[in-house]
Amino acid sequence: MLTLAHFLTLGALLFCLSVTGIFLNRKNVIILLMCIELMLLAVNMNFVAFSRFLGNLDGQVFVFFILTVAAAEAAIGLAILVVLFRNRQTINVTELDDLKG
Amino acid sequence: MPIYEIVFYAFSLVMLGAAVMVITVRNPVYAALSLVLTFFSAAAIWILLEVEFLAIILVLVYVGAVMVLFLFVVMMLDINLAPLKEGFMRYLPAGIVVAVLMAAELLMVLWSRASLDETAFPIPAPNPETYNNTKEVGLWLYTNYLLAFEVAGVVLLVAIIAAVALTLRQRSGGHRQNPSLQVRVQRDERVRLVKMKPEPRQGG
Amino acid sequence: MNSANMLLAAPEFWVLTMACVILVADLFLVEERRGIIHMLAVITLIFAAIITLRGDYTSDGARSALAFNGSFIRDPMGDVLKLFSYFVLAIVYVYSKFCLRQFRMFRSDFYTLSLFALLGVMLLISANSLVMIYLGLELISLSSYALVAFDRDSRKGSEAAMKYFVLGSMASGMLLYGMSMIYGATGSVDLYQIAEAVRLTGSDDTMLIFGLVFLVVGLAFKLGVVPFHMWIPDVYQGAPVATTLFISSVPKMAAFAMAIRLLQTGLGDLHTDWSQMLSILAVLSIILGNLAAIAQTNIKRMLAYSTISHMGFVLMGLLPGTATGFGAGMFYVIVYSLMSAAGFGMVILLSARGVEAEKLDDFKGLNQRNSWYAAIMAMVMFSMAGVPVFVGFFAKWLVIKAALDAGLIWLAVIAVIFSVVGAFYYIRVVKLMYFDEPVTESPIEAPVDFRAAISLNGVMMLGLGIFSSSLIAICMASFGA
Amino acid sequence: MSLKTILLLIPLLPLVAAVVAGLLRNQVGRAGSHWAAILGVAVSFFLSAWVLYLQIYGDLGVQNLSIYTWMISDGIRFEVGFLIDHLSVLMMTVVTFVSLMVHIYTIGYMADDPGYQRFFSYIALFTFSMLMLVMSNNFMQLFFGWEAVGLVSYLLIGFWFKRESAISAGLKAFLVNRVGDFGFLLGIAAVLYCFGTLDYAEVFGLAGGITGKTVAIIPGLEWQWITVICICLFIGAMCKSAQAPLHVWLPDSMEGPTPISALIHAATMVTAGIFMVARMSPLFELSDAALSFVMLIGAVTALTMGLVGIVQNDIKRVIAYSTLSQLGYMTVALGVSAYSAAIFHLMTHAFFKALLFLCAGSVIIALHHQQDMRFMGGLRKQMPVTWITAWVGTLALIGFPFLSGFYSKDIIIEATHASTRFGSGVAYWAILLGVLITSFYSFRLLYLTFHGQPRYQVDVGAGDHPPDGIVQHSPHESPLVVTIPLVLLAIPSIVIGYLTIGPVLFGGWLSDAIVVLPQNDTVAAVGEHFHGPAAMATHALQTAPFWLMISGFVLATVIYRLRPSIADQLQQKLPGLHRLLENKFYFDELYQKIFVSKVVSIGNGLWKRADAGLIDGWLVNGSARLVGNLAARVRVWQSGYLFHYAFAMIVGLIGILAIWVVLK
Amino acid sequence: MASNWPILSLLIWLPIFGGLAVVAAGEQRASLSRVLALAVSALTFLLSILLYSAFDTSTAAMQFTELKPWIETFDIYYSLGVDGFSVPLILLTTFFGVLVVIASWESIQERVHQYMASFLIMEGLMVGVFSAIDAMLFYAFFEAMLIPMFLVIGMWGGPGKVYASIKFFLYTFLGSVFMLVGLIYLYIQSGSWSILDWHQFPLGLAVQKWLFLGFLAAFSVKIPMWPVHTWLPDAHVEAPTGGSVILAAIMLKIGGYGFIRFSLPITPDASAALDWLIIMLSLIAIVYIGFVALVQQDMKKLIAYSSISHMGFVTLGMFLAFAIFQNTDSGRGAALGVEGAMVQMISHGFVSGALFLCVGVLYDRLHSRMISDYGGVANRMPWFAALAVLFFMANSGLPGTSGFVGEFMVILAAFQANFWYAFLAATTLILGAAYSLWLVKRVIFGEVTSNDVAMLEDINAREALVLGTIAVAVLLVGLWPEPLVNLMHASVDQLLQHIQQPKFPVAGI
Repeated sequence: MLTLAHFLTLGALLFCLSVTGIFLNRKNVIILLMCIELMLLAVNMNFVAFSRFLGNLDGQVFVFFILTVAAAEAAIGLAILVVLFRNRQTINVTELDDLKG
Repeated sequence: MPIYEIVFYAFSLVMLGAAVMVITVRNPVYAALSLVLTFFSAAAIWILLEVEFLAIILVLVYVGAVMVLFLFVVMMLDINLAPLKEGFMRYLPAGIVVAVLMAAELLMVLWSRASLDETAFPIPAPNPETYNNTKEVGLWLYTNYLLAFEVAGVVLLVAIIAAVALTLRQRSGGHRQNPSLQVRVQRDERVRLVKMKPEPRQGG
Repeated sequence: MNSANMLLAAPEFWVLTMACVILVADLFLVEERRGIIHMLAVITLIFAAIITLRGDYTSDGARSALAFNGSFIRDPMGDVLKLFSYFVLAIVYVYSKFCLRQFRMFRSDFYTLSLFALLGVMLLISANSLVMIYLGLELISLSSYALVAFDRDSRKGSEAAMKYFVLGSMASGMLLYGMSMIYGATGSVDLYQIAEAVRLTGSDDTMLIFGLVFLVVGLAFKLGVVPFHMWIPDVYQGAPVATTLFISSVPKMAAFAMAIRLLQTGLGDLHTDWSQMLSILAVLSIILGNLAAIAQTNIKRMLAYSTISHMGFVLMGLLPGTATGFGAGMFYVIVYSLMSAAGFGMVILLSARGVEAEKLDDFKGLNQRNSWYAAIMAMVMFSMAGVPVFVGFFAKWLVIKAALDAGLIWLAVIAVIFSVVGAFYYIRVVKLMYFDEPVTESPIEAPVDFRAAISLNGVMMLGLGIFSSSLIAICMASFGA
Repeated sequence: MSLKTILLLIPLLPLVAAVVAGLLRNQVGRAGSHWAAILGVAVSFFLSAWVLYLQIYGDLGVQNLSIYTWMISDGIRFEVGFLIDHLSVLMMTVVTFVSLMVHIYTIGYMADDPGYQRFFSYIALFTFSMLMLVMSNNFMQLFFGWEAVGLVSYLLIGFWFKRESAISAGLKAFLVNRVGDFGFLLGIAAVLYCFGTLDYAEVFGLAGGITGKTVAIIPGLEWQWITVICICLFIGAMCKSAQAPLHVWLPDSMEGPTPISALIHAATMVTAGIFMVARMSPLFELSDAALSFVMLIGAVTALTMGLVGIVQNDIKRVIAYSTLSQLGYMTVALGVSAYSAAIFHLMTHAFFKALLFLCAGSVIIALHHQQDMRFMGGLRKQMPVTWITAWVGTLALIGFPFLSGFYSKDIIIEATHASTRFGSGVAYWAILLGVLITSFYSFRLLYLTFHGQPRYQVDVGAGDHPPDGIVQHSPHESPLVVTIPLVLLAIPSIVIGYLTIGPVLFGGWLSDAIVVLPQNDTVAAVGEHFHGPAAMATHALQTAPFWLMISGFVLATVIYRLRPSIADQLQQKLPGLHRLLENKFYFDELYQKIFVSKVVSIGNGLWKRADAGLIDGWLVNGSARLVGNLAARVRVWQSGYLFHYAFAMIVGLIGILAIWVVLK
Repeated sequence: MASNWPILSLLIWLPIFGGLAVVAAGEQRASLSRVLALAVSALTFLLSILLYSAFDTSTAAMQFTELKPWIETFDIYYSLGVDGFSVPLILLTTFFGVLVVIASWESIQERVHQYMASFLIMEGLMVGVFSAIDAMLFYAFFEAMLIPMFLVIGMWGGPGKVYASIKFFLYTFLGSVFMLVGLIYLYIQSGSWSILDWHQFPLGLAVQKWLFLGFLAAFSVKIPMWPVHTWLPDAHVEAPTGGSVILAAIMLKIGGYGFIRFSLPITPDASAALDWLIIMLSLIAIVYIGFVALVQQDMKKLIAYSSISHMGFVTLGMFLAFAIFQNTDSGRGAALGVEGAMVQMISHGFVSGALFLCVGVLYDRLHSRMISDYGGVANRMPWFAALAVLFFMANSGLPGTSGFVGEFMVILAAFQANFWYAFLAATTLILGAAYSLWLVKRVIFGEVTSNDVAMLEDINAREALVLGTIAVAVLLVGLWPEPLVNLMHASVDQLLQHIQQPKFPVAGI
């Protein structure tokens, strides 16, 4: 039997993986952006599961908006990435440390 | 029906495995491709949940658009891959600890309490044949969520503006015509008469 | 839904329309005529204010009105916050114009993006469902990311934007995770229905608490309280000063509104839980923000840390969960926006010929260069430090009272002790201006609108302090206190 | 003029004179200021004498007048007012008379001092203060006068403020007096505590009521309240009247100009303590313990200070130690309840001691401010008037029969002998021995100064500040303004004892002010054998004091007149004793070691260690440093690395989750 | 007629707006600034005399009250009024307001307009402190006063001005924020900000103790008490003459005033329970600080320390009342102590103000405050020397000067409580004289020690006017304190009546 918990667990694990990815990845900003997409996927998984188990479409609509925003986010994120690369010739996370203290 | 479970577990494993790949592989191209796999698996699981519209959208938007964008940028930036993965192993233990801790906490909540059991959330019956997920979602979008829908459009607009504002630039070395300037040009701006002594002959 | 309901969102539509108009108008303007964009933006704000003021939804005695199937709400709190958002943004525009011109960055993108951000702010303030909160938030965030990287050739700007983007996305991911839990626990994304469901299920539902934790994290990030504050110093420092000016003022009001909507309207019954969480965050912010600010030599960074501590104080207002407490928080956040605008405005004023005056030492001997500007900055600093009779003091005492109302005497004591620690770095600025000799004698020049705005902004520190009665009354009345 | 006006004029005239001489010094000039001062004090003297006359011959009884209400607080009235009885009017007359003499004398003595007007202002102010002290009808005003005379004394000792030793002496005098005031003030506070008022009349009226009431100031040790009050008050008197061991300021006060040594540090101010105890006799009478204490202190002072006087070389210091010794006599008299004898001796002493000082001053002028007797000698020929008056003063001092000092001192010795109070035996022997010593040093002084060969040389070209033993001009007799006061003072020095002993001591003349319990009344016991002054003088030839005095004379004559080498031999034979005396029993050194240097090191310790080190360095700046260090540390957390920022957020998330979801 | 005027408001706002006018005069017109400042301060002083003459000494009720809503939402009123405690202090404030302007006439040459304005504004704020009967209003004035003082020390101060000014600001600020917490707590409990309401508001002992400690934190720093006194010497030393004068003469009094207005009547039982603490600290201040003052090398520092020691009498006098009520049946001495404390405050205002002016006179000429740089000043400056000696004598509590009155009253009162209190308090007779007169000896008397001193010129008419005026005041109060003491009888009686009643909400707590 596939209960709600199964799906939520899946979402939770995905969420943890994405968060860990952000923390672990110290070299490549692009991977960070991907981790963020993963995180949103985890959230979507939750919404979809809830929506289905509650028999309520709100969750699905929410996922729709999340997908939209995620796309927009990806666009802006990549734009920033491009700007960053132009200015610094690197996307190494450990080198992004001009601002500190 | 065990087939559902088998499918679920299979896709779940693929999805998680691919997610692990995303955060561990060296090459961002591989990572992007793994991400595609993750999304694809997720879409499959959503189909299991009878959320067809979103599953399709997920594939269309992510696999079709966002990931292409990612790959495009990865290729364009021409990043030197060699140093980018150094030191990964050093932080792995800490990362695992964090992941495990967090997962433990999340799962503890999800499994240990009775709030998620079948009485609270009974397993939904399959949708009837006549049920059209896409239509239902559409209906909701254009009625209850009208404002949100419009705002989502604005969000996309902002994304466009932002992307343009950030990346469109007049390169100092680039060649662009400015007709207005060209028309108004004066003689003195174009021709400069210089008087100079003949250069002395270099030795040799 | 009828048209009358739609009209409730008239200010939002107006701002959206004008943002688009400006977007298009810019295409037809040559470089020298860009001033028109500025004018248009300011006119937008003025009319937005008029429209907001004319919005009549309380005719039948109701304190609020819903539209768009309950996802949009007009209420006095929202209106007041919106009006102050317009006002602050108008001041920001005046400062920014001068700043952008000096840095040769006077492009219409700044205006369109910030107007879209304002739209986000307005939507967030008026949001009454999780979806709208999320969208409003993202609208602000996306515009802000772009604004931070607005100076395309700046190493620091792009670094800051990247950091802001990654952390901000992560935070919204967390917020969404929380929203999904709330949705799961209550079966709705509408705040009223959520409140209803919470009342029925009671407050010991683990899922709710679980969701609440994530919501609080998301909120904390937006407000910038410890330990979700790490983006603030880097972004404030890295962004162009015009952007810093913007993101330090207007979006804070939206974040406050978001906190009220989520925590009070939606999860009011979980008050004991969120109040405890917020008290921990508040005390951490107040301590860390004030401590770290002491070690700064860059004024933008210093003000960033000071923001962190101010947000801790704002949270204190939320703790008792009473109308007066919320009113206190609202008063604080409005006052903070004004102070922050004035503070960064002074940074802009001193920035000469394309060099940002972000070093504290740039303020040396300001009194001898121009005593009026020095007086303004001194008033801002004393106000931030919470010295009577400047308005910052009234903000502080209101939130301290709120903490005491909530029975948190320890928190109040820690707060006041660290406000003294904080006073140290504020008066250090005063010391630089008044006690030290100037490094440069170059005159300080600014256009007349700038001078008027900064003078008004500075005098407000004192004027709003002495005559704080009406603003306090307005804030309290917004919550029916 | 009403009586009140007269009484008001008595102190106010000198005050006005002081203001005129002081504040308008440039307007009135030198002559103007001395005329103002002399006129003020003279009128004041005549008015005092008039009041005295009224008291003796008129029907003017005890007058208790209030001048104005200084303050009312807590229901306690603090008044400024006068209590005029025989005691105060006697004091007023003596004070104004001696003061007048000194004023006149000053014209000559200070003739070429640049601070001429200032000096007159000060001494007129002193007269005012002293009058306020003696005329007071309450403790607070007494304290006012008490401190005011201290102030003027301070100013006058340091009159030559360029001289380091003078200002040091002034400071010392003031501070030591403050120690006494410290006790005095506590005594006043105790009076208020016990009686609830500071008015003499009311306090004395209530005095009997507190006998038997005790207080445990040190836990476990019960003291009589009355004893506490009296000892506290007497501590004040000890300082003002320079009783051992608080006498150290008086010898040093000789740094001041000689006229004020005569007026303040011999005749009037230093006797304020004696006057005060006599005034407080209704209180002191109730405490045998306090009186024994008083008596023993007096006895020690009388003996030891006399001994120190023997070895001094400075002419004024010899007289100063003699004053100390005589004050010891008065104190002993107080201690044996012979208050009237003390007052009587106070009066006679005022005349002859002022006389002696002024004589010394006259000598000092003649020798151009040479005060060391080793460089004097043989002055009797050049200065006959001074010489004769000095002899008169000396004879009066040593108690030669018929002279004033004889009567007063003899009565004290007799009264002490008659007393049965604890310690009176010791006191008796001490003051008896004191007679010998007094006689010895007095004649030593006379011989060294006026007799023998001059031990100075005249050198016209010596300049303004010649070395010791050399003077610019040969000495000559002082001008009339100096000698007239000498003569005028010599007269009472001779006759006043003879004339007044009857009424003052045995006629109950002072009984309106002084209370003596019958069982303590030693004066009355002595009075049983009193058959008139002449009989007393003749009877004296058979008593021990007389022969002691004679032997002192003989000793001095032998040593200083006939065989001067004995002095040196004695000095070599008894080096320890000599050094002890020469160093005045090491009191100064002791105080220097115990108090002065300790105080400075305590102050430095508290300041540098506690204040600057602990409080400021550790707590204040320390907490600032702590905050600074914390700030630097906190700052490091903001490492600039995105993953750290993310980590912070994750930790925050995990933390809150842990608290709320797991722990709850 | 005068009683119908909003005289207190005038006293507050006239100098403040005058100050703004002065600062508007601008840097270029220095002499205009001076004249304007003098006119404003003189007018204020005249007004305060009007206040004095119209004051009714027979009642303890607040007089000249004004009441206007300020922040109605939280029951905060612009509420003014004076009683016997505030009137003398207001007079002192306005009196020194004039003197400081005159004293700074020539010695300040830079940014005169800001200097004068700072003082005028400070004057208004200080009058506000003394006349506010709404706690929030009081607090606002209390804190706002820091700003001009901070600027004065920092802008016209000596070489260590930055450290001193920041220390001053933070120290006082830290103290007062604890009070703020207490005030807000009281408001939450009582629903009113009126100090008079709080006097009657019942409170449990534990709460009272916490509130008491909150008040103590604020006022002990301000007055200052040992061991939170260390800001004072630094502030005094570095401040310009006018700053030192105002600081010593008036600002310190605000601490004492605060004790009378807040600590004693609002938390009487806590005061009674903790009086040993205050008395102990006061006695430590008197003795300990006396020793410390003795070894100072810097004239201003010495005077600053002596101020701390003298303020010990103020706190001692106020809290003796409790010990007296416990130890005696009659309660005699309690009023003496409180009135003594008040008189001591006024007197110390005159004396320390005058002393700082004296140091200022020397500093203007030689630009040194070190004792060792002087010596034999009397040779060159006889009139100055006379006045200085008078003030130092007053500082050491000589009868006939105002310095005596307060000390005398407090020592008398202390004896009623306990012999040893009086004993320790009376040590000031010795220590006070020691440090004052030792200074006099080293600075004023003696031979002229250096060429600099030999060049000194005696005080000019302006300085003589300032110092002479204070000298008259010092002598007047010393010789006839009755008019001063009479002002406060009614208020003191009422206060003492009040603090004897426990104000617990339920009997037996």
